[in-house]
Amino acid sequence: MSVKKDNNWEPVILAFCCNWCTYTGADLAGLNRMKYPENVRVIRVPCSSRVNPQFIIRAFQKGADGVLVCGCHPGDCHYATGNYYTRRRFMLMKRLLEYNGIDPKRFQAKWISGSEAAKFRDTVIQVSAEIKALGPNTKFVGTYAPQTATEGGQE
Amino acid sequence: MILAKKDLDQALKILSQDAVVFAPLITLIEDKSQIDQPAFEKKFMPYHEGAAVGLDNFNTVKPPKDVLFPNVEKLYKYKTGEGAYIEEIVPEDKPKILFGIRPCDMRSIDSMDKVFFTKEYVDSYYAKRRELVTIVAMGCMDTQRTCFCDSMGLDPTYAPTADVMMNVTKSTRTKACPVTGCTIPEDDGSYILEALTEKGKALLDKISSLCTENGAEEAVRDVSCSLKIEKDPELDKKLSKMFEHPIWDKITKGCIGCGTCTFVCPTCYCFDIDNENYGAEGCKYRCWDSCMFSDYTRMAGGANPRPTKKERLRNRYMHKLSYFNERYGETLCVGCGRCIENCPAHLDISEFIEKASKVDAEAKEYSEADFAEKEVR
Amino acid sequence: MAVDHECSCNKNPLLPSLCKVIDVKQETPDVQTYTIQTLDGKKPFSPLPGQLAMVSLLGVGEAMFSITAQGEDYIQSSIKRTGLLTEAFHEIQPGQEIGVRGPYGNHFPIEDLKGKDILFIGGGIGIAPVRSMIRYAFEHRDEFGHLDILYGARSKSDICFKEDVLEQWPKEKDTNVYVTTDVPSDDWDGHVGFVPSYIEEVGFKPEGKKVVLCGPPIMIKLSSESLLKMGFQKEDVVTTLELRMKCGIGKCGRCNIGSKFVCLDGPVFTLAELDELPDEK
Amino acid sequence: MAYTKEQIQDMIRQEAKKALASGEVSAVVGWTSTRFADKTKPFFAETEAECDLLVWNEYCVNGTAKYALDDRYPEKKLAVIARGCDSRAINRLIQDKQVKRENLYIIGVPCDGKDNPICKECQHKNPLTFDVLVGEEVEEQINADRFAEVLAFEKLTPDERYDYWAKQYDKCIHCYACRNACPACNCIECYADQYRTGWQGKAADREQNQVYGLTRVFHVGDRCIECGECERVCPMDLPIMRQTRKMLKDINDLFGDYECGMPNDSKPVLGEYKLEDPDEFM
Repeated sequence: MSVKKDNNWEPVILAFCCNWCTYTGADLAGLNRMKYPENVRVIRVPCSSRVNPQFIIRAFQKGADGVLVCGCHPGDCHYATGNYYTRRRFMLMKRLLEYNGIDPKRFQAKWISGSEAAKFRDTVIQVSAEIKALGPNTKFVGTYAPQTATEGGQE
Repeated sequence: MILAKKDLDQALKILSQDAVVFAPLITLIEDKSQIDQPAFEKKFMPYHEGAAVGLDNFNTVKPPKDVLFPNVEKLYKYKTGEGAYIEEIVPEDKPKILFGIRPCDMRSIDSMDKVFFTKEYVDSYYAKRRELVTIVAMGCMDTQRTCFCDSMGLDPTYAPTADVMMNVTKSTRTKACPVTGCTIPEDDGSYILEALTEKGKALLDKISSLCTENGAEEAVRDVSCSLKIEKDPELDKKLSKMFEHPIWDKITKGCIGCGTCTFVCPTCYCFDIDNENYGAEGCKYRCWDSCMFSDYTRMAGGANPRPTKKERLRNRYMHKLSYFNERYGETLCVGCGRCIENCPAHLDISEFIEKASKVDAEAKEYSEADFAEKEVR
Repeated sequence: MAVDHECSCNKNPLLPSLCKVIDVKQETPDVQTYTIQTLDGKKPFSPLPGQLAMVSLLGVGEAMFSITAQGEDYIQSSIKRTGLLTEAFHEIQPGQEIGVRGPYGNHFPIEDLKGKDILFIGGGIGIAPVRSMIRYAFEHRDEFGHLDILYGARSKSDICFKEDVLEQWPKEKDTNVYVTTDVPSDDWDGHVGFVPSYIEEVGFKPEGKKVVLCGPPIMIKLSSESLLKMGFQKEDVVTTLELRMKCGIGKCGRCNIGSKFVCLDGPVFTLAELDELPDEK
Repeated sequence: MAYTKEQIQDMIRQEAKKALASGEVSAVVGWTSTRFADKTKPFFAETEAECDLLVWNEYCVNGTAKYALDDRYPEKKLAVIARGCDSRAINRLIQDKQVKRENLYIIGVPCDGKDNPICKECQHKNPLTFDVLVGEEVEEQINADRFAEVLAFEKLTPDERYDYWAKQYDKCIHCYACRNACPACNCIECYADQYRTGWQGKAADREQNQVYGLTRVFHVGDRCIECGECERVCPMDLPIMRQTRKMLKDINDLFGDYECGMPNDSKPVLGEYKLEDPDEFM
């Protein structure tokens, strides 16, 4: 991963996708041979409410430039109510991250159903473009990466 | 040698040229929202030009031990699977100077030396750092209300194991700083420096151009701690018979089981070893650990020899006041008072020492009411 | 700096050397034995019976295990699946790299045991450290007197080192092997019952006999009581302890019982020595 | 006429003795003096003589409610001397199903503010739940603005905010005092104590402290009773309430007026939902 912001720099975007909607939607996008930026890394989760807010902080620490959480539309949750909890949770998390200095564009959530392949594509294109414009993430960056691991402790 | 107070910055600047000088620096914690009063923090940090060095008044909250025994210390890098390797991470070999630590903190470094250098194994990470450090100890001019080092057998104005001993000279008078309220020198008094080791001599040679030879100046040595406690000189032996004593039930009740006392303690040296992974690669690090945490002794499968805060606090106090004596021949509590000042539940090890000194070791019952008349400061 | 360097070597005691697992053997449903060698096919180190090795699964963690056996070019450790790390260990395939450092701790008092009759008592996975001493005794058979081995497991399938316990050891010269299981099963025609009561049942004679004992804490406690009742002296019963350990070199602090560190001053203690320590086992 | 401190202290002692004499109570948790005049410490009075060591003054700052968790299956009741915040903490523990109301005997004491900056923003000085009330109720502060700090901080630029928090988390020494003092942190086993590589690293560096700090804030944010214990106990003086109050403020803005630790069985905000909640993820 490049640290300098140059024209060749591509962001790393982590997308947590609900198994029942968005993951299927992303699959459909693939089947339809839709093109979208390859810098999104999809992690399949059983439900968008599986995503622990801690995952997002960890993602930034381990090198993600943006995080996307995608789930079913409210009312469509495979487990009936999971995404209602997600909605409350990430509305607060988004604001808390912003309060801690993270650009709100770096953490986004979207409802994308299994049939909305085009929405998935458009979301990824949009998020990717937005984060590319922001440049590499410099906040919440971890210090344990082996390439940077030197003596610990004192600054 | 005599160093005028006004030349202290110059001396630190010279010393910083070929070493990292850790001194108790006072920094302002910026809060641009200006909601709170500006907060000051005193901490051992690398000296830089223009830094405010706070040698007098209160001691730092965090002890200087992390210069020798960092809070987080990376031990080695590794990779698993294809091309697996283990590669040691060696501490940087830049010389360091630990400037202005108090005699209590110096004694705690002696204790850590005993732990990390003796008993069959030498801890190479600690050893490497220790060899590169020259210590300038600073005799206390005044003491805080929680200081009780002289009751633990220390001299607040003299640290015999330091490389250089530094004291203020008697003429120094102080006044209150108009900004912070801290005590600051009223006139340009001076420091009297004495090299106690070869390392110390080499250090003083570097700043000799700033110093003058000792004249009639005398070091301030008549400082004594404000907190005097009555300690049984044989407390370590008494405590070793008090493992099942009811006092433990009572005094541990208020404890909330956090690790504050262990992390602010200059002599607590226990550590944990953990790893952090990045894919197949990662690094192993060690970090301070606290015997007050439940996972400190919990074994795989869940069994824990110290299941509640009673056992944990008992182990901590016993370690400080009895076990360490048995193993290394000295008490591990140096009387710096940091845990007393910072304990969230306001537990007080000095109070425990006094009570344990007074109680009957064989007693089957214990009541706080027996110690009802309390000295209020 | 006034420090006495007792150790003359400059080695970093916290740095493991990279070794590989050359063989994995399923002893029981939840115990596996790993045969460990350095990458160039040598023995990582030569431990004395009862000593420990710090084995690390890179990226997961490290823990202290007793060394159950050693050969010309390998050491062996048996690991029971109990927690996170040991679960990961059970996923190991032969050829995997692991980190090993050691040997740590004291060892069984070989000099004391020489020339005497020895009663080995093991319970469950507790036979692992005892086995290192049993193997030592067999390798130096002439230096020891009569050997008794009493081993208890939960059921027949939970018997560790089945080949040794059930076939090999009973054939050795001047050796009696007693095996018991906690619960009866169809394929088990041996003794059924707990170890402490079996000790009393067999009625070992304390004269001229030393005992090497290891097992789960409650078994150690009850077996010691049985042994003392039968006339054994506390000085003659040695046991080996296990606590959570991190550094293995007596620095990190957690494995203390009183002023003693199990990783450095132990793991082998006689009952008499344990009596001197606070009751925190 | 209002009672004096000394009178209230006497009444507390009497109530404590009465509670112990009833035989239903094993101990009374309150405060006792230390060798420093401006410090008191939490204290378990177990005998009549020890009841006379209980004190009541402006330095009784420690929360008493959390000690109810020391013994989750007690044989006898635990008597707790509770100020307004302590009573909310007890409600918190009851709502989180950590203690049973019938295992507690609550001696409520209206509190006129202690030597603790958080008391300036206190919304409930009078105990909300109690078995017996000592003294008389005090007037509540109506104009206390608990979100002023958050509002001011929000005005900073993102970089300033990040730098501020990064510096704060650099200071953190990972002692978990905030967790252990917090009545909302009542998990039987904290995730941070469950050792698992990649969860909560034990190292006290910025990376692990950010994870710990934010995870904790998020976990307690919707259940915070605003007692300020986290901030008071922090040996490194981290402004922890500034984070937690941000969450509370957002909850108030998004999901309606909300306060925790009230004597009802309302669920925490993140533990329930409404179909008509605002949605910005369409």
